[in-house]
Amino acid sequence: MSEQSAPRLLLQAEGLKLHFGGIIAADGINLSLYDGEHLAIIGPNGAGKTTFLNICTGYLRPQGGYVRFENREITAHPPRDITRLGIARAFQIPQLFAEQTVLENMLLAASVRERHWNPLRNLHAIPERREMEELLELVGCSDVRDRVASELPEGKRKLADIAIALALKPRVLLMDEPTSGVASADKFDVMETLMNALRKAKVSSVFVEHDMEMVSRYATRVAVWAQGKIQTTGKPDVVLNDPEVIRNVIGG
Amino acid sequence: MTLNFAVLALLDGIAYASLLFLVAVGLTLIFGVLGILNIAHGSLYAIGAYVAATLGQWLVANGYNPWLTFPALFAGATIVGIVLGGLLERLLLQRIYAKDEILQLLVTFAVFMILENLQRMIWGVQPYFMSTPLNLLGNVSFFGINYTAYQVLFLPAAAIVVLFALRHFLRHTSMGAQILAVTEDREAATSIGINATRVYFMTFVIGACFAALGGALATPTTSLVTGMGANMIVLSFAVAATAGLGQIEGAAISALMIGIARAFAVYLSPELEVIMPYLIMVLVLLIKPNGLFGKVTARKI
Amino acid sequence: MSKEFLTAIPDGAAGTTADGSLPVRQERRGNVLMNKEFLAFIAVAALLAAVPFTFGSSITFIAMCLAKGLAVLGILILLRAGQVSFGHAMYFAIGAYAAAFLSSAFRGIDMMVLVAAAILASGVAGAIVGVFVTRYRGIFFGMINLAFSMVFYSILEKAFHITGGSDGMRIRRPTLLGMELRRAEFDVAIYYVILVFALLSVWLVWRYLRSPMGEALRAVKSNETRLEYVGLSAKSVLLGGYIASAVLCGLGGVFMGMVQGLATPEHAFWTRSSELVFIAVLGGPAHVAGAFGGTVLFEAVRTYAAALLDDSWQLILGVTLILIILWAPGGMVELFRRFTGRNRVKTVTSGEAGR
Amino acid sequence: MKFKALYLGGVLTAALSAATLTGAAWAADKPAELKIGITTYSSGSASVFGVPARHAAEILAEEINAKGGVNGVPLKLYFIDEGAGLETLMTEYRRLVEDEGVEVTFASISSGVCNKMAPLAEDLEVVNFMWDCGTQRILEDDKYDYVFRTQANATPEVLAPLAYLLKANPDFKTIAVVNQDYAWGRDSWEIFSNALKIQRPDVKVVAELFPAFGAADFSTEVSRLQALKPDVILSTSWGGDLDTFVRQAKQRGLFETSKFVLPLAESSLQRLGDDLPEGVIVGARGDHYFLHPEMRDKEKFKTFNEKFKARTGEYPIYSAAHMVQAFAALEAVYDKAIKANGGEWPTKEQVAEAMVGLEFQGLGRPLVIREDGQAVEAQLVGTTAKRDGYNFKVIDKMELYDGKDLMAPVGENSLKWIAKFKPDFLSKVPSTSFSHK
Repeated sequence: MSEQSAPRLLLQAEGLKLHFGGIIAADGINLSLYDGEHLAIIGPNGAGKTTFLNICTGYLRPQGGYVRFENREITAHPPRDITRLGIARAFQIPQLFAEQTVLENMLLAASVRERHWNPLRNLHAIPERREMEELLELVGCSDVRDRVASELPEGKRKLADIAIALALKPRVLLMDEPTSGVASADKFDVMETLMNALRKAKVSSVFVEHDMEMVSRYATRVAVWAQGKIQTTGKPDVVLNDPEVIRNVIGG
Repeated sequence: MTLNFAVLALLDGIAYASLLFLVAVGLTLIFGVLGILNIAHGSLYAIGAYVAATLGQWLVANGYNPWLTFPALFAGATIVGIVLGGLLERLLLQRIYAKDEILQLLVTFAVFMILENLQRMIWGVQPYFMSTPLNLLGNVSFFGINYTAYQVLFLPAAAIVVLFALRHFLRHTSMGAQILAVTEDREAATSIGINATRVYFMTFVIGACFAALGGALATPTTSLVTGMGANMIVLSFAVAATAGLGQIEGAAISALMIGIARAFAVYLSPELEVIMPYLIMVLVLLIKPNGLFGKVTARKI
Repeated sequence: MSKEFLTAIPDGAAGTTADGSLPVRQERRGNVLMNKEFLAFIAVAALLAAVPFTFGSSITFIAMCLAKGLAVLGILILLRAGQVSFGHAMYFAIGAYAAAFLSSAFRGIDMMVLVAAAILASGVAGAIVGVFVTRYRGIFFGMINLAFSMVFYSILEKAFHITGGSDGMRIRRPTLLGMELRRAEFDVAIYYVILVFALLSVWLVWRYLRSPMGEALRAVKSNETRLEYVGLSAKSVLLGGYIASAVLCGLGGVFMGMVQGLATPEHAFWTRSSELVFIAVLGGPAHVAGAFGGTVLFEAVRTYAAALLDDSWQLILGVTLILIILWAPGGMVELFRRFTGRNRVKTVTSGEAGR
Repeated sequence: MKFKALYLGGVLTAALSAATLTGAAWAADKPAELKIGITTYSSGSASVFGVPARHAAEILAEEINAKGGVNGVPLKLYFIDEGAGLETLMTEYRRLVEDEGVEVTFASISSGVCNKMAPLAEDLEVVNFMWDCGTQRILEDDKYDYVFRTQANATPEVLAPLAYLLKANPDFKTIAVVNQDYAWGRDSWEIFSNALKIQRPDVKVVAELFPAFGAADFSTEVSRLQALKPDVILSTSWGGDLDTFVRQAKQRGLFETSKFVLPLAESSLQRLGDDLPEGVIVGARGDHYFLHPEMRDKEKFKTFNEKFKARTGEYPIYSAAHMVQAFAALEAVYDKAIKANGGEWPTKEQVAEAMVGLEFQGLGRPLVIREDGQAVEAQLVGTTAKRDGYNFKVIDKMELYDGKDLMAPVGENSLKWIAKFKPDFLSKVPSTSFSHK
């Protein structure tokens, strides 16, 4: 059990390097995520934010450095293995099972989590169904529960994508611009609900975000990305008031 | 002896590879541009052969100069390519470009079945011969072994001419440049105003002409029977897939590989002859899923 | 990917809305229809079971349709994952040859042993080949399967002293549960055996396709990235489906082989593989009934087209398939639904949407 | 539901015996017509061989029906295409027997097909004449009640050309074979090579090539044969395959370096025309030749040849002659069985019974069916020659062998029988010589 004073180290990246041709996507990234943190990643487009998430989840293999999760080396492990260890991901462009209903998307995730592989049991008959319905309720997707995923409006797709990640009961949730695509009037409501859900489920998170208001409200720490490097990290109120950060990232 | 024998196998292989290339290059060109793997290509090959044979036989039977059978081979192929290929593209393929690739494949399979059937209705089920061009050119000798000049000189020459003409066409003409542009990036090409409809049509007709030409040029070396299209299409799949779908020069190299491997098998272990093309295809695809010269594309998330 | 093609609905029950608004899938409402489908299933089973007493002369034809339908059912599983194999006739041939080898080595071997051997052989072959081919998708999946099957075909054709070469091998009439049967008895017996296996397979596939593993197959088609990111390997999902489809083809092959008394390399030729896919799309990949409906139509045209126009079955079937693909990509299943007014699954995205 | 389905199946399976009992009865009443099912190649490269046989069958059926049929019962012919593939063929065959009520079948040309059809005919209990296929295995390996062969088998059909070769052309040291890759190609080579090994242990086999049945290109095979320069090249191929092979070999001068032995080439003479050179040893799988030295003046022979020529524009080839033999056997056996049955129409068992010991004659010397169902047939082998009046090669220097000298006795396996040959056995086999007239 982790002590209140010294939170447990969950995710640790050290010396991550990755170049695509001439583009530097990661150039010595060091970053740690502790239990209970909600870390926001900010920075201009092309700074390598998404690349960082891709490396952490094994989608890309770094040319140097390593990633650890709960003191376990996971560098370039297949995404499915990393997911099973407890790192879930939500995407900038929602990744849904387009042919199936939102509920079925959830049930499939739950089946994987619980390893329900009996080929004779109906997907809808798994015991986690109730739980998944509640989760959809929580993220505000109950109304589209039985709609085919490909038919959803963008905002709902985004939420469904996050719900799928949550369905996996992760320790850490990586989110790439979680509220982009959600109507701006709803953004804060959605994020509020989402963060409450994360807190309730004791899930730590990393989220890439462009909205500084959002960052200052929900992040416990901020990391500023620039050209494949972390420019600075710290508490939101400190970092967001750093003149250099304002000039490079926020002011723009 | 071993060297001689290797040279002999090589000659046989090259003769065979020339025909394979002619058919496969059309297939791979069409795939490169239209993204359709055209199973009916095999039927175009067979019909090209039948039309060329019919024309040739008619010329000979009516007492025309037998050398006219040479232009008849090319004329037959061109007619089949333009008429049948053009009709197919205009009437059918145009309707399916937006469809899933599986459905496209099946449509071409359906066309294949239809054409196989029509072929039997038109030319019957008994074998056809027309070896006049082969007889006219006579034999040439290597190491005391007679080869028909048609097979070891004319066919490879035809294949080489086709290869270079095609390269020239693609690199140095406006239509060719448009075709290449569409092959590289369909969306970008159409966005800069290239008329994709026209490009598709031209490409398909050219590809169909090559298939028919392969059949026409094969005519003098073989007897035409039903089912020849089915055998040829799967062989040219093997050539095209081994090279990497859409690779034109690659198709020439893999046709040579397969042709020569097959010829060596006849000398060393005849039982392996039939298996060679597919064995090569399996091995290459297992190691390089996109073929020897194919490009790998990664998905961005 | 055309939306109407391969669309949803393992439960023909899937969402239907009275007002034609956005499709909503409700498995609760589905239960009612499920029962209807279940009743239809029982009715068809009963009708088929009565055939030897009513249309006795057609049992061999129906038995062959059912055998081939089993193989098409296998193709259907792969279609669910958006994949088409142009080499599955290989497993069909493996089933038939397994029976041929055993029946020539052990005279009077039992039918159930042959069936078990075919399941085993095609399953093992499917697992071995599947490990390699499930890395591939789309055209490449089709091609690599084609390549494997053509290697196998060439071996069958060339290894005369082992496989009988192009002449194929005879499959001697097996006993059934120890009973020696005469020809006429055997015809009826194998009809019922095939029928039982076909019904059982339909039921199993039906269940499998709605189970998490089967639903994951559809996810392979719609979003492999997400599948990875829920912790599941698309490759292993597909491998599961691949082995199941290989076994179904093997079953189809052993039954066809026993009915015909023959295993021939032709069984493995690429046109046969294409025919299986052809039938699956003709019948409609959205429903297990499509597999058998398609087979019956295909075989009926092949057998009886000559009555209409001599040697014209390929022509007729080719045209039919093109018409179906152009105007009813859901195959006979979709046509059936249209005419019975049932289950308009897609109301919004009609026609083709992008891939 | 699984159990329901099983239960359902179980119940219905139990009712199986009731359903089967209905199918077993037949009557020996005189039928309205005698239905004959004939398999032959009407498509593919082998059709050049199969179609003349079909014409022969039609001529014969017309002839028989013109005189009132077989004991007053007219014939009705059903043709099945062997080129359509075994599956289609077997399905159609079963349909003809089970649904159309075909009483006698002639199946088939291909040995590969015969291997499957013989057991099927036996199983369906339908009288079947293997009217053309050669493989000796069927009747040697199994005992059949309903399956007979109305011509010789592979053993005399390849031993006769070998005997001829040994006598006419004994100075050879190397041999290569190019046979079609199926039962006949393989079995005929096995017999030939086994016999050769004993008769001429010094001869070396330098290549064994088995291109696919129906292959349309032999270029690579021809190259290899040229490189090897064998003294003798044997090919038991036939039909379009043989035509193509000969044409391609001729074009590249292979006939100039090797002696060809083509035991089935009588059937290709007319089609090949000038493409087949002189001096090639050819056979006819029996004593079949439109200028058969012993038969050419017989009335029946002449009439058939004329009718055939009038209908097809060609002289009959041996596939047509084999068809004539099958029809001769058909007429003879019904005559015999009806006599044995006191003038009543015979049951199929009675027909089958009457086959043993049956004597009949087609276009060649008379034949007799042995007790294993196998006919004994004379063999004609000769050498091609160019003669005035024919725009194709005719057969000269003919030797006519009596069938029984070259055939394994009843109950004996051919290969075992051959293994017992004395080294000079074949060169001492008696034969009658004829020249082209």
